[in-house]
Amino acid sequence: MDAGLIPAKLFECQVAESRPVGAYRQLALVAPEIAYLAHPGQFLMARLAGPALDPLLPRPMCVHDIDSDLVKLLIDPVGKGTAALAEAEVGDRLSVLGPLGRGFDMEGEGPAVVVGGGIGVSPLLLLTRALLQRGREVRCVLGFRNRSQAVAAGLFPGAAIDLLTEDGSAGRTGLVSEPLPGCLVREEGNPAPEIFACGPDAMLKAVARIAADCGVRAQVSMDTHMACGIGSCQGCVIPGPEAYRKTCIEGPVFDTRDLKWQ
Amino acid sequence: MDAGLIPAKLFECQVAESRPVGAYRQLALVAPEIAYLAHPGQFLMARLAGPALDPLLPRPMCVHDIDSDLVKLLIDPVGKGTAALAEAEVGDRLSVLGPLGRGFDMEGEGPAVVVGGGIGVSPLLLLTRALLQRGREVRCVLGFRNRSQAVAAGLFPGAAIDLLTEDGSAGRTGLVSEPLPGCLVREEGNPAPEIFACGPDAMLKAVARIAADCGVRAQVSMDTHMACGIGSCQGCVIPGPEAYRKTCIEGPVFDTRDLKWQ
Amino acid sequence: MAVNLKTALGPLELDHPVINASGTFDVLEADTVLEEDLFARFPFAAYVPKTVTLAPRAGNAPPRLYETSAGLLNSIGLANRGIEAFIRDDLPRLALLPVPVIASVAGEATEDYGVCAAMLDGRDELAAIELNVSCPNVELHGRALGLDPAGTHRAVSLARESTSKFLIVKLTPNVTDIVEVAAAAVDAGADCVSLINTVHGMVLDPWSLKPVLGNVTGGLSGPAIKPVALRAVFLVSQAVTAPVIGMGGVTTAQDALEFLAAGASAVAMGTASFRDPLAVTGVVAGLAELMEERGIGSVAGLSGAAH
Amino acid sequence: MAVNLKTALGPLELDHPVINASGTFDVLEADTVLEEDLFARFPFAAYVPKTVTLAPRAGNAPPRLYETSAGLLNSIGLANRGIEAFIRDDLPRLALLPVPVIASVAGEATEDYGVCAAMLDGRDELAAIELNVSCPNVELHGRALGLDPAGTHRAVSLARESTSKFLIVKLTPNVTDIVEVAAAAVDAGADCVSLINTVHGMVLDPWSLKPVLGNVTGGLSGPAIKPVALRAVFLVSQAVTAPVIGMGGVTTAQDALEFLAAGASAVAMGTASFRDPLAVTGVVAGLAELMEERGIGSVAGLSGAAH
Ligand SMILES: Cc1cc2nc3c(=O)[nH]c(=O)nc-3n(C[C@H](O)[C@H](O)[C@H](O)COP(=O)(O)OP(=O)(O)OC[C@H]3O[C@@H](n4cnc5c(N)ncnc54)[C@H](O)[C@@H]3O)c2cc1C
Ligand SMILES: Cc1cc2nc3c(=O)[nH]c(=O)nc-3n(C[C@H](O)[C@H](O)[C@H](O)COP(=O)(O)OP(=O)(O)OC[C@H]3O[C@@H](n4cnc5c(N)ncnc54)[C@H](O)[C@@H]3O)c2cc1C
Ligand SMILES: Cc1cc2nc3c(=O)[nH]c(=O)nc-3n(C[C@H](O)[C@H](O)[C@H](O)COP(=O)(O)O)c2cc1C
Ligand SMILES: Cc1cc2nc3c(=O)[nH]c(=O)nc-3n(C[C@H](O)[C@H](O)[C@H](O)COP(=O)(O)O)c2cc1C
Ligand code: FES
Ligand code: FES
Repeated sequence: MDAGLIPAKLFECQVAESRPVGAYRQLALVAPEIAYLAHPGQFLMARLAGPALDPLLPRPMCVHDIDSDLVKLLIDPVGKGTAALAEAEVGDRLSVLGPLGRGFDMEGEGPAVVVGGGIGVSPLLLLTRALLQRGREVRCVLGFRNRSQAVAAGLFPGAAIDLLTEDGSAGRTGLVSEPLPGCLVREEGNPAPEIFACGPDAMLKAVARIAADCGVRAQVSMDTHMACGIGSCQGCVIPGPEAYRKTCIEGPVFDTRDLKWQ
Repeated sequence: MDAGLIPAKLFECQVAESRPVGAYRQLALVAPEIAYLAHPGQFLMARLAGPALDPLLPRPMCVHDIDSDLVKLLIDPVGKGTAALAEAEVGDRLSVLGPLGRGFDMEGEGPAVVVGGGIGVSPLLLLTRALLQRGREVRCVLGFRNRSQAVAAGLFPGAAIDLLTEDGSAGRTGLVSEPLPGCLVREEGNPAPEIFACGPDAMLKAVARIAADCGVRAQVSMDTHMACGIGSCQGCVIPGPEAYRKTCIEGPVFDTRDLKWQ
Repeated sequence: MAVNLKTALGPLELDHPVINASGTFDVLEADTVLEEDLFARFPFAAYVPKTVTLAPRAGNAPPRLYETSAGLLNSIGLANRGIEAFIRDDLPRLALLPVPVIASVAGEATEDYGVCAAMLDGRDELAAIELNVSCPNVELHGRALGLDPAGTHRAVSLARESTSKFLIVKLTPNVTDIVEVAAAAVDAGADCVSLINTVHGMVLDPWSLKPVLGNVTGGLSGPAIKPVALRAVFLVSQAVTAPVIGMGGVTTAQDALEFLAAGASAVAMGTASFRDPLAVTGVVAGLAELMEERGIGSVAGLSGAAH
Repeated sequence: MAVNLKTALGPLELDHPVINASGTFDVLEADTVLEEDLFARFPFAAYVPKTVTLAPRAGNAPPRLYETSAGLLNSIGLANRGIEAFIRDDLPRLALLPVPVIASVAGEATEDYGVCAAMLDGRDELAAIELNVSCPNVELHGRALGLDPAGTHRAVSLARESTSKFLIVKLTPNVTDIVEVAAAAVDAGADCVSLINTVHGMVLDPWSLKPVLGNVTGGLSGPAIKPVALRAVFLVSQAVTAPVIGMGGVTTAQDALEFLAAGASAVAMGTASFRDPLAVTGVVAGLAELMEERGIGSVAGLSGAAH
């Protein structure tokens, strides 16, 4: 992996845009250094700037997209931390530490199968752009709970998209694990396909199993609660084959073989 | 006293105006019921509407002025609760319980000497208007720490004003207790003057002493930390001659003879 | 799905599981001050007045309150007019409430618990008695009986001998092992335990740097202590057979849901009533919605779901 | 007026009174991740690494963290690679820090405190040893030694016999009487006490209503517990002659000022470093300003001002 070697910095940056993307909210931050440095799959620790103590801690947020000086976040307001971020208005200032963590390794050659579930699509937009730029074949399999979340699929440019919803209100009905094996068939003489995934734990577990069954490599971005984002607190661990692994500095993107899946 | 018999209600009301008055901030709230019911010296328990838990509790705020449907607050941002209120923007919603407490008894006949110290001038504006409306002679003695606070004296209409600052940056240099005795001289055949005061504890203590020395009645509005504002918590007590008295329901305006002054 | 909010604490049947915490809602004052007719429509499922003691107490010197991060520190010091005035002046009026009334008593001396319980035993206005064992005890130089299992056992035993009323013991969290104290209370005859009382704390004046409270230290309440309370309810409700009333930071319907899931049969709101004296109404309505969303039909089906 | 921020903990001279709380700042990781050169300019006045134990500990099952109202609940479970790896791999690197290093050790068995202290005694890299007495003790079925004065006394005595290093004992607030435990620590030979460790608490998942933490219960830190910590520092610093390191919710310069006024000679920041890993820099600068505003020229002149 080629990410995670860039030193992280604490920035205060201004919200330049805020717009709804279906059930989610997209914020654009004026953050040139991060825009310049961040690698697909890396994240930021973000909170509203200022002395307010509730929410107390920043929340991990993937770098969702980059547009010249702007760094975009895509936010699913599931609790008080994400709700506070989603309510930030244009002109408000965010305190942001980043870029953090190890992103996706894009050095492979095979066709990329990008698998996203719900808000897990957030880091996959920048990834998809970067993969396409490298001339890799990209196919996206994006699953959502419902139509309102599925609006986010519209953000993905230029790649083939399989869209699924659990309630059937947009695209096909079902889970991403259903069409996935069909996307992994290796074409004669070509390098094996490779999975890049982000989504709920249950989805990533299914992805890991399918990747193992089909003998392809899968990189997954893991979601855990984090306090520090820089390796200090040991709060973000997930089980590896031998020891716990810190999601913030050893991840958030892991090769599925480097984790333990019960 | 004729106030405190009106039932209090919980309102959500919108901020219609916010403007600086020197070091203070004046908010105008759209609150027709309170505008209609509130008596000079009564107060509200006010906080920003919504689920945020820090600040946790509302803060007691005098009814500073009334202008048709608008209820005005004058805020000195000394801590996190008052700072949060002072930062409310036009269109924001406040949660407000009121009107609360016993206000000033304005039934007397003599000339009114209205004594304010710092943010203590807040309730005295509505009071002064009401006293003038009743045809009473009003003289205001207003003391502030400095020029920036003293801007609030400019709010007082139509009454004679003695302005003092501690640092001499506006009006005369000194404390309100210095000119006060001179204002209490009873004119032959006229009813005795009467004091109405609000300000820091030390000032009110001096007022109580001067009133006793000069044999005039003084009503003072007391400042204590409050949790409930409705008599439930017993947190707001101050010493009376025999027992503690609840500032929120027995006050905040007390006759100085009904309190104990060490 | 219709959600049934009814719950019971032994023989006490409650229309819903949210009551008030002692010392945080004075219905006699609130009924005068607020527009609502609290005697016609009382929002809590039971009413617990402020703790009373045998002799009147003036309470602690002011200041008595200070807000902290998501919390409130108080040192009221059990200010009350004494149990006789309570029985004479307050009880007849409280009898008019449409919900069960639970008297809260504390003793400055250990035997006061027995004496007070005896004084209240015959009063039909009361559905239950709550013993507040966090009162500064004169024999213990101001230390509260509730700070150890033996002291709690003594106080509860004396009360138990003096009354056949439903007996609730309110536990303090300022102990090494609250489960041990709860067990002592139940062993001594408590029918129910309520927890938690406030957590010991202190604040300094930001400018003078002297203690703000007249009493120097005080008790912390509100959302800040919710995790402490939830743990105590979770552990105690699994250790004793008596029903549990959970409290400490209950502010939203979600909080009430969690305390019930942690093992409480009812919850009490304290500090949240200072934010909004009628917050309870929203909590009760919201609780029904949250239970419905989760397919939980009754409080009994919810209580202890976290275990 | 020039404010002098220097302070001392016995023989340890600190450039200013703000250090880090154990387990909340990993300088070896942070130096890799952050742009700052932490070995050239270290913002804390001393460095306390994460607690180590004799044998490596994997720590508790995740999830290990949850944010509460103005607080953080954690159950890391003293995850560490063991004292040997600490001595071999970490100490040589920590020796390069421009500030005193204070090792933090805990024992799963009582005698571990003696063994660990002996292992660290000869290490010149270390200016002091902090004993964390909140480790689950195997002999006590997981109960921490620090929960009673006798257990604390035993652990501290063993360490004291094994080292002549400056010995700090870190106290848990989850006891009925923290003053008693502090006195036992000092009686057993502690040179200094640090307090408070986290407060016992629990959270439920808002949707499933099951305990969030893999370990079910955890420890609460952050601004929510500041009043609890301030009271403990205020009481302990008046009861023992040893210097006190105060912590629990220190987030702003005003907080640091208040802990010093309450009687601490130095303060530690924990959770606040998660908000901003370099928050300490602003706290130190702000502290000097606040002292200047109040005409306080030195930390010695401030410490205990609230008494
Ligand atoms: C590296 C990394 C990158 C991330 N990137 C993003 C991103 O780009 N965008 C983004 O939105 N999030 C992202 N997350 C997730 C985000 O950080 C968490 O959602 C957030 O920390 C939760 O904090 P909170 O305060 O909003 O919720 P909390 O109040 O802490 O907790 C809410 C919790 O309640 C539960 N919950 C809430 N609502 C529901 C529900 N409807 N059903 C079931 N359970 C529920 C969940 O367990 C949730 O964690 C990322 C996480 C990591 C680790
Ligand atoms: C009936 C009544 C009416 C009131 N009306 C008004 C009103 O109209 N307008 C108004 O602004 N206030 C009014 N107050 C006062 C106001 O309620 C308090 O200032 C407020 O509750 C403080 O809350 P806070 O969160 O801002 O401060 P907190 O954070 O609770 O405490 C700050 C405390 O720090 C101290 N402090 C802060 N700054 C300084 C300083 N520079 N010097 C010395 N000490 C300091 C003070 O003791 C202050 O109480 C009224 C109070 C009462 C009882
Ligand atoms: C101002 C105040 C007064 C209180 N008075 C009493 C009391 O008289 N008796 C009692 O048992 N508990 C008393 N308590 C404790 C509460 O009943 C409750 O146990 C505690 O506040 C925790 O709940 P909360 O966080 O919802 O407030 C008081 C609490 C507060 C804040
Ligand atoms: C994530 C986390 C890990 C901690 N690990 C340790 C530890 O290893 N050893 C220790 O003595 N204290 C540990 N603590 C406690 C802190 O050092 C400190 O005593 C406590 O958090 C209170 O301070 P704060 O409110 O500033 O965080 C830890 C606290 C947190 C939040
Ligand atoms: S979030 Fe703190 S170590 Fe990973
Ligand atoms: S503020 Fe609660 S009784 Fe007065």
